Amino acid sequence: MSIRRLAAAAALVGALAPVGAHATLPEDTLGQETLPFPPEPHRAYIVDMEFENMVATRVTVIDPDAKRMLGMIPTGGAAPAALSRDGKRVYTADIFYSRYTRGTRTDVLTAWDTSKLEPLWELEIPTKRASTIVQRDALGVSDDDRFVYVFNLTPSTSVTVVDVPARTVASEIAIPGCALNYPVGKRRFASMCGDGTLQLITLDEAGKEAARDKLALFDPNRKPLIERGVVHAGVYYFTTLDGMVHGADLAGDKPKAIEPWSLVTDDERKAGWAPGGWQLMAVSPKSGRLYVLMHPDHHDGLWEDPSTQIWVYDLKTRSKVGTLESPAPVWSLRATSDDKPLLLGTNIEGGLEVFDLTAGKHAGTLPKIAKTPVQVLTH
Amino acid sequence: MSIRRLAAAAALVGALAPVGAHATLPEDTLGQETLPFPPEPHRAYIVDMEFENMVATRVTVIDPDAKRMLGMIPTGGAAPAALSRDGKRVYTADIFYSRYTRGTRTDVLTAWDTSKLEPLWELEIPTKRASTIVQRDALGVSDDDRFVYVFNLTPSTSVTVVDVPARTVASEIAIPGCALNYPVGKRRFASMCGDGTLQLITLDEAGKEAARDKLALFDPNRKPLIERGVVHAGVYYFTTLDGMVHGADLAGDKPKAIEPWSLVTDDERKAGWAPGGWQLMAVSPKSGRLYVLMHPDHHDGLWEDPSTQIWVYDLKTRSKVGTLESPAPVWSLRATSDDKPLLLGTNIEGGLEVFDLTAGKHAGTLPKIAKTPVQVLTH
Amino acid sequence: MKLLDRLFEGSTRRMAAVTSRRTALARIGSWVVAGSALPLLLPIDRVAGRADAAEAGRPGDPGDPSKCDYWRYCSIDGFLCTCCGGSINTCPPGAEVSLVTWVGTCHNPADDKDYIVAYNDCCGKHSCAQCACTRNDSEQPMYRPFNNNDINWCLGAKANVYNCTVAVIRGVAS
Amino acid sequence: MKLLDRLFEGSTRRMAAVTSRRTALARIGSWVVAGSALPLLLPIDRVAGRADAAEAGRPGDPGDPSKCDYWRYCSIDGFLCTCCGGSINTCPPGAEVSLVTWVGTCHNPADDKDYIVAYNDCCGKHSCAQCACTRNDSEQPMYRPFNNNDINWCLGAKANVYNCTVAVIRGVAS
Repeated sequence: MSIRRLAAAAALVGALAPVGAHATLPEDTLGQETLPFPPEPHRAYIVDMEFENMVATRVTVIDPDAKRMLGMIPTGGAAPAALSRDGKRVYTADIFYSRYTRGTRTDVLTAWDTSKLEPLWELEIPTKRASTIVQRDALGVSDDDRFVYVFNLTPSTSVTVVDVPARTVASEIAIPGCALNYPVGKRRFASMCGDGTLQLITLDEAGKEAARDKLALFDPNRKPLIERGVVHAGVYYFTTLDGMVHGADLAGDKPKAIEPWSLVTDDERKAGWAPGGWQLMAVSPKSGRLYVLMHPDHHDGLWEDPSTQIWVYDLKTRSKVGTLESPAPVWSLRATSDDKPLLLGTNIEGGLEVFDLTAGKHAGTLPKIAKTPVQVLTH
Repeated sequence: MSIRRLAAAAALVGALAPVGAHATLPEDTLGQETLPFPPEPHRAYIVDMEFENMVATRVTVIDPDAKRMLGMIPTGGAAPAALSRDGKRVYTADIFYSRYTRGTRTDVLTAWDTSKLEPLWELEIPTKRASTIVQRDALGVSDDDRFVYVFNLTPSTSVTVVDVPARTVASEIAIPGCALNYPVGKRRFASMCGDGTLQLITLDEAGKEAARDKLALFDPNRKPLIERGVVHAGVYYFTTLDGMVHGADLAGDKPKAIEPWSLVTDDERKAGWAPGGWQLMAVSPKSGRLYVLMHPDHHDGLWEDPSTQIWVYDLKTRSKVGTLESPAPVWSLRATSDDKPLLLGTNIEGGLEVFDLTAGKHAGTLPKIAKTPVQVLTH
Repeated sequence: MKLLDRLFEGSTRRMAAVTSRRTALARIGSWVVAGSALPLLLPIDRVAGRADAAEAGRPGDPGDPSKCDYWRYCSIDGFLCTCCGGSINTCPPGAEVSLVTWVGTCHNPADDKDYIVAYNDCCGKHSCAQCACTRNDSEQPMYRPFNNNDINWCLGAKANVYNCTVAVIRGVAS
Repeated sequence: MKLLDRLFEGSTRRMAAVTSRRTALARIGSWVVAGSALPLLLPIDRVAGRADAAEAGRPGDPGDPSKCDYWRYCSIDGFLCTCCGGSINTCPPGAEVSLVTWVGTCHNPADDKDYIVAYNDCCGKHSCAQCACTRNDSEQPMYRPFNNNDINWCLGAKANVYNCTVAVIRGVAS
C-alpha cells in the first residue's frame, strides 16, 4: 500500500463526506498494519486446510498471549508452510489451477515477508508437490536459509531443492521408498523409508546430491514409526504406534541411532495408554522437554486420533515429569522456542489451546480461529 | 471420463486386489453419472457464494423431490449463473485470479452441459464482471439462446453481450446510471436506472445496440423500487420497499407501465407488513401466481431481511389468495415452471425449503446443502 | 428483526446517507446479537464471547472496536478488521485498502454528536471470516451503486478479493 | 474413540491390507456417529438425520449407501459420493474417477463374507462437503504411500482436486 494510494483514498472519501468544523474526535488516517521485527517470540502461524473447500486455503497468524489474529497468508491447495531461520520469511509451497478446480496446474514456492505479510517473490517448481494432510516436514529450510526443500509425491517420492539466493530449482532428488524431508544442518535432509531406515542426503554447494547415508532405525512391519517427530539438539525423536521412542542423532558426520525408550510404563501400556494425533509431539528447546498427545484404550487404528491428554517428558532423563489437560481434544502441537515458552495445540473445533509451560497450566483458548487447522509454526 | 481411463483404473485395482472365485456379490464397474435430458422439471441449481472463502465458489444441483444432491459446478468468485432456454446449458460468469487472491484477473463466460455438468467451452470477457451478492439478472440469456448478457460494475455499469454461436463478445453496452440486464425477447434487455426509469436496449442481429427506450416507472427518491423482480407473460413485476407493485409490459414494441397495485391492505400496512428478502419474489408461470416474502414491523432498513412468511397473490386479480409458512427464515425464492410446481426457498441455515404449490403446503427441507445460498435457478 | 444480521455476515454493504431523514434512520441501526444456530453463516457466534478485545475504548470514543455494538459500526457490514489483524483505521498486514468506499452517519454517545464514518474494505486476501458484523441502515438498490451495500467494494484495489472492513472518522455530520 | 472420525471428514485416506491380521483389524473398524458440536469439521452432523436415502439396500447388500454405517465403508474416509450426485460405484456428473486407488477389506453381514472394496476418489471439482465419513482401520505412515490415507488420492486424475469417494466391490478376500 503506497502512501500515494492512501492519499488518493483519503481524498476520495473527503470528496464524498463534508467535514464539520468542530469535531470532538479528529479525522482518522487510513493505514496498513506491519508486524514487528524481530517477531514476538510467541507469534504463531496456523496452517488451515479449509477442508470443505480446499482450493484457496490459508495460514493464519496469531498472538497466542492476546488471543488475537495478526493477519493471514492466502495459500493454494492446502500448502505446507515453513519459517526461515532468520525469522524474516514464511515459505509456502502452493498449487494453483488456472480455473481453480481444473485447467493448468502451477506449483510455486512463495516467499512471504513476516512483517508485511506480503509475497516478496515466487519460484515455479515441478508440478509434483505432495497433496496430503499438511505434514510439517513436507517443507524444510536449511540451517543457513540457503536451501528450501519441497516434498513431492506423484505417488513416486522426490524432493525439490530450491536455491533461495539464486531463486532457482537447484535439483530434484529422488527418494524412492522414502518420504518427507527433515532438514539437517546446512546441507542435509533426512527422509523416512519403508524399509525401516532413515535416509540422509548430503548436498553440495550447488544444492545437488553429494552423498547418501542410511541408518537402520525401526522395524516397519512389526513396529512402524510415526513419521511426525520433533528435533532437539541435532536428534530427531519419533515414536512407534505403541509408544517406543526411537531417535536419530544427525549432528555428526554419520547418523547414529539412540537407545530406544518407552513413553509408557508396563502398567500404562497394559491400561492401553499410547500416543496419537497428527503433529502429536512437540519439544520446548530451552527446557528440553517433550510433549506428547496420549490416549487410553489404544489400538492401531487410533494412532491419528486427537486427545485431551498431553504427557510431559524430560529428554535428558527420558522420564515422564508431568501431564497437561486440554478442555477440548487437540490434534497438533507446537511449543515456542523462548525461555517463557507456550505450548500451542489446535483443537478439533478449529480453535487453539494455549498452555503456559512456565506455570505448567492451561492459559486459555483462541476459539474458532481456523476452519481446519493442521499445523502450528513458531519462530 | 473416457472408457480407456476407466479400463485402466479397473486394471490397476485388479492388480492390487486378488479376486476370489465365488463372490456372492458381483464385481462393480466404475462409472460416472449423467443427468437425464430434458432435465426433470423440478431440478434446481443453487448459487452458493461460500462467503467465508469466496474464491472457489459453486452451483449445487439438486432434486428437491428426493431431497438429494445431483452434482455441482465449480465457479470463480461468486459467479452468477443462468440457464439456457433449451435446457442444455448452465452459463456462469466467473472471475479467476492467477494466484487465487492476487495476480492476473481473468473473467470468462463458461458454458456447462446440464447433463454431464462438464464445461463445454469458455470465452474471455472484459474484466469488469460485477462482484456483488449474486443478482439473478446479473446474467441473462436471450429467448432464442443466441446472446448472453453479463452485468459489469467497475463501479461504472455496462453490459457485455456474448454471441453464443460465434463464441465472441459482440459488444459492450454502457448503461450509465442503470443496473442489471433483465432479458426481454430475442434482442432486448432492460436495466433499472437511478432516475426512476426502466431502460430498454434493442440489439441488432450482430448484438450491437440498435435502439434505446426509456420508461418512467417509479420515484427513486420517495418510493425506490427493489431491483429484484419477476417476469410473467412479458411483464416484469417489481415492488417498492413498502409493497407497491410496479410493472413494465415489455412484450410490445414500446415499453408500457402497468397500473401500480399494493401487496398489502391499509390495515396490513398499518400493522407494518412489507416485503423483504434477497430474491424476495417468485412467480409460478402455469398458475400466474406471485409469491412474496413478507415481514411485520417494517422499516426501510429491513428491506433485505429474510422471513418465514410467504404471501401468495393472483396476478390477474391482483389479490392475496393465500399464505405459506416456512419453518426457517427464507431469503431467496424460485418457483418451478411445470404444472405440478414447487416453490423453493433458501433458508438462512444453508438449507432449501420445498413447498408443494398444488397442495399449497410445505413439503420438506433439504438441510445444509449450501454454505451461502443466494439464488435458486430452475428450468 | 435481526435475521439479515444473522445472514451472510459481511456480504452486504450499507451506506448511510447524510440527509436528516437518513441520519434519523442511521440512529435506529439495529446490530448483531450473538446467535447460536448458524455457525457457518454466523461467525459472530464464535467471537461474540471473546474475552480479549482488540482495542479498548479511548477517551471520547467509547466501546470496544472488536465488538459489533461499537458506535462507529452503525452502518458496517463485513468482517471487522480489528479482529483480523488490523485496527479501527488500518488494514491487516498485506491487505490493501480499497480506494472506493461508502460512508455512514453514526451517533457517538460520548459527545452526543453524529459523525461521518467511512467504511473502507481491505482487499487482496480472502475472507478473514472473523467478527462478522451487520448493522442495518438506510440503503438504496443497485441502480444507485454508491448507496448500495451488496457490492464488493474492493473495486478500488489491485485484486477485487474481500478480506475485512475498517471504520474511520471523516468529520462531524452537518 | 471417535475423535478422529469427528475431524477432517474426508481428508484422511485409509487402506485395509488383506493379510489376515489386517483383515481382523478391518472388522474392528469403528464408524462415525452423528456429533453435534462441530458443524464446520463435521458435515456428517448435517446429514446424519437426512430422511431420504440416496439408495436403498439391495438383496445381499444390506444397508444405506448414503449413511456412514453402510458395511462397504469400513475403510473409507471422505465425502460419500452417494450424497454428492454419484452412487456407490459412480462419480457425480463431471467428476473424474482417479486412476489410483486404495482398497479395504469389509465384512458383509448378509453373507458373512469379507469383500475387497476399492475406494476411488472422484476429482476435478472441489469438496462436495456432504456426508463426510471416516471409518478407522489399519493404516501405515506416509513412507508407505499406498497404505497411507492422509494423501489426496486424486493423484491419478486430470486435476488433483478432491470431490468425493466411491466404494466398489473387487471380489471376495481370500
